[in-house]
Amino acid sequence: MVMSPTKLAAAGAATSEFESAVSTRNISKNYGEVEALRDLSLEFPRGQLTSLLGPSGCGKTTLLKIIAGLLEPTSGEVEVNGKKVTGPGPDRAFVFQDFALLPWATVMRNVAFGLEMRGVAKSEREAIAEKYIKEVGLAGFEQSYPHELSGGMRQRVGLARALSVDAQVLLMDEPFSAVDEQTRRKFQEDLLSLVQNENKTFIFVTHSIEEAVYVSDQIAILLPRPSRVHEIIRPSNFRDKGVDNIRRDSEYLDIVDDIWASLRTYVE
Amino acid sequence: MVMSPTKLAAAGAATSEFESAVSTRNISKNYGEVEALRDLSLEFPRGQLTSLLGPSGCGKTTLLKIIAGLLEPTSGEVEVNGKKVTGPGPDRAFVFQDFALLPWATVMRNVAFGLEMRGVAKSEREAIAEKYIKEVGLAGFEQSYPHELSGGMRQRVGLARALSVDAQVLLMDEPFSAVDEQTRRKFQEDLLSLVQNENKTFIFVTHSIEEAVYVSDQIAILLPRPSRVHEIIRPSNFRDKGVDNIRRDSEYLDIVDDIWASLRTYVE
Amino acid sequence: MLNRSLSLKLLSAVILFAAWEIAGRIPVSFAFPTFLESMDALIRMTRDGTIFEAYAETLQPLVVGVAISAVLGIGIGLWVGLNSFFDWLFSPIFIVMQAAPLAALIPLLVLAYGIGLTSKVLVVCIMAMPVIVLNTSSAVRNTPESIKEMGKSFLASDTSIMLKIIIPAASPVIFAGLRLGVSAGFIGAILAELKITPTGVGDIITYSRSIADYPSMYAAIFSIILLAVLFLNLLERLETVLFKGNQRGYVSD
Amino acid sequence: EPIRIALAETPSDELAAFFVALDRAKANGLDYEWTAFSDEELAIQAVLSGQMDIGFGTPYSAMQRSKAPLRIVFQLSKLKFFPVTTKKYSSLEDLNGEPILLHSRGGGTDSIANVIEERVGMKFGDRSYVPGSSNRVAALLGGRADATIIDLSNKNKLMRSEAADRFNVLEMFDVEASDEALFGNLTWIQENEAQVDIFVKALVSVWQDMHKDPTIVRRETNPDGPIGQLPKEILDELDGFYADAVAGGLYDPNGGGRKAAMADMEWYSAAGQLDGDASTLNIEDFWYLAPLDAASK
Amino acid sequence: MIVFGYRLPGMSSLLVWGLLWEIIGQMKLTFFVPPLTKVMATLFEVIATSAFQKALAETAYAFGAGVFFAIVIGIPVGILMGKNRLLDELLLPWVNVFLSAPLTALVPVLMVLFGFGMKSIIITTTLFAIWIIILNSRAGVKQINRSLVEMAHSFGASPVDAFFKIYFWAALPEILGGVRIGIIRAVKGVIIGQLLISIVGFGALFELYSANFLMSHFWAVLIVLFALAFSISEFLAYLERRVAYYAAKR
Ligand SMILES: Nc1ncnc2c1ncn2[C@@H]1O[C@H](COP(=O)(O)OP(=O)(O)OP(=O)(O)O)[C@@H](O)[C@H]1O
Ligand SMILES: Nc1ncnc2c1ncn2[C@@H]1O[C@H](COP(=O)(O)OP(=O)(O)OP(=O)(O)O)[C@@H](O)[C@H]1O
Ligand SMILES: [Mg+2]
Ligand SMILES: [Mg+2]
Repeated sequence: MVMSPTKLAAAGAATSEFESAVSTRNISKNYGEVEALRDLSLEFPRGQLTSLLGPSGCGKTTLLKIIAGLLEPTSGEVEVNGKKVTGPGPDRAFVFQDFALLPWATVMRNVAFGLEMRGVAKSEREAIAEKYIKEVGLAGFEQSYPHELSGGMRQRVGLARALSVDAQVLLMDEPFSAVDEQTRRKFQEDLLSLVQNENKTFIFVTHSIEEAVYVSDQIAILLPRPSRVHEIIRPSNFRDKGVDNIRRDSEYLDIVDDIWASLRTYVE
Repeated sequence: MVMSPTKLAAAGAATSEFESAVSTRNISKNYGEVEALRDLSLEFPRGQLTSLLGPSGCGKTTLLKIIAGLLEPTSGEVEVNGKKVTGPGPDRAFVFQDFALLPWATVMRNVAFGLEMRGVAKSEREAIAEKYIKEVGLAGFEQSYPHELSGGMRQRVGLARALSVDAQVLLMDEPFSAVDEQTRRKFQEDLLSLVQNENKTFIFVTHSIEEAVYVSDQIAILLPRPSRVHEIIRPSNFRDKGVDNIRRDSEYLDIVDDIWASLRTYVE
Repeated sequence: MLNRSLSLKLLSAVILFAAWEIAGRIPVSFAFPTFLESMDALIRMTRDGTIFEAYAETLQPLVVGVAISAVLGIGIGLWVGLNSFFDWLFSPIFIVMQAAPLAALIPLLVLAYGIGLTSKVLVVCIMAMPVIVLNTSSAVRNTPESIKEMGKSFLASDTSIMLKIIIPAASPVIFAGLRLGVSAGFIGAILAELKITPTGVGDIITYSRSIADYPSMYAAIFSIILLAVLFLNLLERLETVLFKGNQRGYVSD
Repeated sequence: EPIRIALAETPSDELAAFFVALDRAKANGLDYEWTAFSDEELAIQAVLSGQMDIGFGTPYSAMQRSKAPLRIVFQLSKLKFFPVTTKKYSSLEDLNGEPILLHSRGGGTDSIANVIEERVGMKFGDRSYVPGSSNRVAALLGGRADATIIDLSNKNKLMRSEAADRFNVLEMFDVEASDEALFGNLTWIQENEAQVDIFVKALVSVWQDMHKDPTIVRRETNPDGPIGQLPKEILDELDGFYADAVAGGLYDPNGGGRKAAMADMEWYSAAGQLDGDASTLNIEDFWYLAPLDAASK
Repeated sequence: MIVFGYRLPGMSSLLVWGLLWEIIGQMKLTFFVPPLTKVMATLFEVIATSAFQKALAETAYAFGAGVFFAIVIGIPVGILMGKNRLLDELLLPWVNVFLSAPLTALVPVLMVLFGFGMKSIIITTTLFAIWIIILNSRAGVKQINRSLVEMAHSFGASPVDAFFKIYFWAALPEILGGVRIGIIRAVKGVIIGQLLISIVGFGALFELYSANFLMSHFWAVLIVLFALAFSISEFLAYLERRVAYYAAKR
């Protein structure tokens, strides 16, 4: 396989030119007999979006939950802003694949839920929630219940909830997989502008190669269990060509093809 | 909007150079108050794959079911091979988005189900089913149950079932939307070779613009309710460039962008 | 279409009551009064207040029993659902209790607790409690993992997870258990009045039967069924008011 | 076609003599089957509606109200009931205004209470109803009641137990009226005269033999019958039970007859179950004496 | 429950409760609770008597017949309600009423209408079981995945084919669930019937033993009955699990 110029050597390689917001060091995770992750190290540069890409069951969700502090690694450690992670913390927010909305609560209460848990007073948290509801384009739906919204709208509620707690790191587990393709394209464009405008670190899990290449500053490719980082790709040159042109940039297409070539053998 | 050379004028326009396997004429469909389709006419050339593309809720499924004979149009008519459609018939087979497999039956029985309904004797239908199970790459799974298969494998069972009745027209309603992205890419390539090898007419519903452009000989774009055909696109020039190059062909990319431009405003 | 469903409901009621009336007129049995006779008896008993006195008696064990079963049942259910040791220890008891015909215990209850309110309340409790406990515990156990995780990732304390996630999420199933429990409680209350000591409505039923006043007996039976159905509808309303968004089940389904 | 007998309780010690009589009747060619009902009212209703031929109970109010031609043919037992109280009370007068436990509303103990009120000139307080003398004994023992009316065998059991010194059996007048009687529909009785005769004859013979020797009940009990199959604990007490019963005058060796009928009419009018003055009532409206007369010859 | 790395079997805690029972019994706290060992000894005695076997036979007969009618009537009615809207709207309110109504109050009516023997007990049993069977069969038909029906239709299935090859199988998990709950209710119904109507079967044994204070007999029969009820419900739960693999995936 020809190494493209944007492809770095395997795990742990020099990303030192960037400051890391999150770093995972020698993470292993066993579920009983099943070895999901083995000795995985990876740096997530601050203010950028890193995608985790890999075949189904390779441990992407596991890694994300370890970073979130929802799972304990069997060995190894995670640092966020130089501090070791021991559990969930206010510096990280999670966007769930299945939205994880409270079905009995209105959009307003769902978005404000993170703040409610942090003990923010009602009027204040509703003001903040209001702002983010508007930001994700759901103004007017504050009093609706989740079951009254479409899949895409529900995912936006989850996003607004994660944004409203103002965490520095956003962890997103296949956030767009439950919405239809065209909506998804829209979301990808929105996500790009979000990364640009908010100075946050995004960690993004997806199954879609195009999506990963389209939205990421850095892509970590994981191979099947026990997973380690197979390669890290930093698409760098087409970032500035504007939303409309990325998808026809030849570097973009090269990267997609390369990734496809390396993952293809693991599909079914 | 710049008209690309491959874009034809709106509905009903000259596809006369091809013989039509299926034609729909002035179809309207109302669900009570809801007007789903209005005066829709469309020709489906024999031996080719036509995609229906459009925003959610525009009536793609409705149209497909009318062609299948599962729904009656409020007005207008459908002809398959010159014969008016009055109900389901052996000339058409349906591939369902959610696979529609019998969960209590083995792969063998599921694949043979269409033939069973046509009264084919057991040994004969199992021989035929056997062949198609092999063809879609499921050899060895004849005695498995659907719940033991992955999403991709299930969809292949549905495909084998539709193929085994040897209908001339295959109707596919978002057949790949429930399988993961990487498997989906594989399926698209398989579909292309299927269209090439079998002399069948395919009608394919999808939400994915890339998918539509990638696999289709003809794309019909529908806009929101009440739906009519907005435009018909016949990607013609990149067909022969080989599987690997299609996705970076500039015509391909132009078409994708064009379609996205016209659909974008209707997304959420 | 609300009109259609309402008018069909009325129609089916009319059909049933007409069938009753006709059967009573044939008559199927000398002890089978017509619908109108029964309603007449019901009105008479309502006028002279017998029915209210009777319900004052009947509702005592019922209300006390159902209240105890609800509070204790939900409490134990939460406890069993959240703690694997208590689950192991108590679940089998309630599983056996739910499957078993506890009516057989009535003679024993009478021996142990006499014939007063205590035994009757106990009958209501043993009928109502198992299903409430089992529904609550399974609802708690089946709280979708992802919303619990969501709570954790947004730093919810254990109490908040319990109060703001687990209990609301479990509430539809808990309410379903409550409904079943209340209806079993009604069965128990009537059983107690027929089997232990005839008081309240049970007394009207047995006494009218013993003096061959069948319209009154049917009126009493009719009224208790009506009351049970009204009560359960009320419970349903309460649930709708309390947990509005739950009506459509889980969004993540 | 076998005759269908409606019992008003499950077969137990009190029915042992009855089953002995059934066995004797069977030997004389009576074909029968029995069903146990949970209370007397149900047995009466079953006979009224023709689902059963002959039943247990004292259906006086049903006879008068329903106008169905029910007739009694044999008095099975008398209303031998005993007011038992804790030491708090020592005579019936003391119970004025006090709560009391009885069997069921409109039942035998209820009528006893009514007659006590009338004869003694007092009024009980709250009456609560607990079916089953044994249950009322349990309530007494458990301290949940201070006064009740219970049957002979339970009175004896209680007064022989260690707890006897906590209770008083109050003095009461003698009652000749029926507690349980055998009755049927007159039309049916007349159509099946022969069967009924065999049955009543067997009853009379057992009732008379029993008065000579109470142990014959235990001895003649068929070990494979419903009584013979009772747990040993119950069978062991049969002799004692019947000795007490005979001594206490619970059973009339002559099956009641006219004497019982008169007593019943008087008693049940006083108790409020029969309307009208006892002297205006007609024996033939309540009893059918032919089988008993035939058996006594 | 996991202790020292071993998973304790689900029902094993009953042993603990049994032990507690034995201790309370041995302490002679109350005569209502004789020691478990004594109850078990009585149990073997009782099982051998013909009175017990007769009670068992009578109860089994009433139960079997009641459940039979509940199933044979309930399932078709439920399926029809699921398929026919008018029928559904006419019957559903009553099914719901009777599902939650205190059926014990109806027992006196049954006695009047159907007599005082086995027939009424059987009908009581049926009434306890049938409503939930109807409701579940109906729900089973209602939730059938539209696309399965359309699939069969698109391959030209006849209505009869569709009924036997799609509807019945697709509704089977719900139907079995309904039958299981129905049967549990039927066990209660048959005992309530035996206690309230004519005292036969186990009802008669309970009355007899409690009236004569034979506590260990009482508990022995109770244990047998509980065990029977429990095994029946577990057996049906097992059947339900057999089809569970597709219940979630229709
Ligand atoms: N709770 C668990 N117990 C046991 N094994 C588990 C558990 N959770 C995950 N696994 C296993 O660990 C491996 C990694 O799972 P994980 O969910 O992280 O994969 P993934 O990459 O997110 O897959 P997908 O793309 O399908 O979401 C899988 O093989 C899975 O079977
Ligand atoms: N049975 C029905 N009753 C009433 N309205 C219906 C029914 N089926 C579809 N519709 C309406 O008709 C319109 C077209 O539906 P259809 O399912 O054909 O859309 P679609 O293009 O397939 O959408 P999607 O991309 O979401 O699958 C929608 O607005 C829908 O709400
Ligand atoms: Mg995952
Ligand atoms: Mg569709």
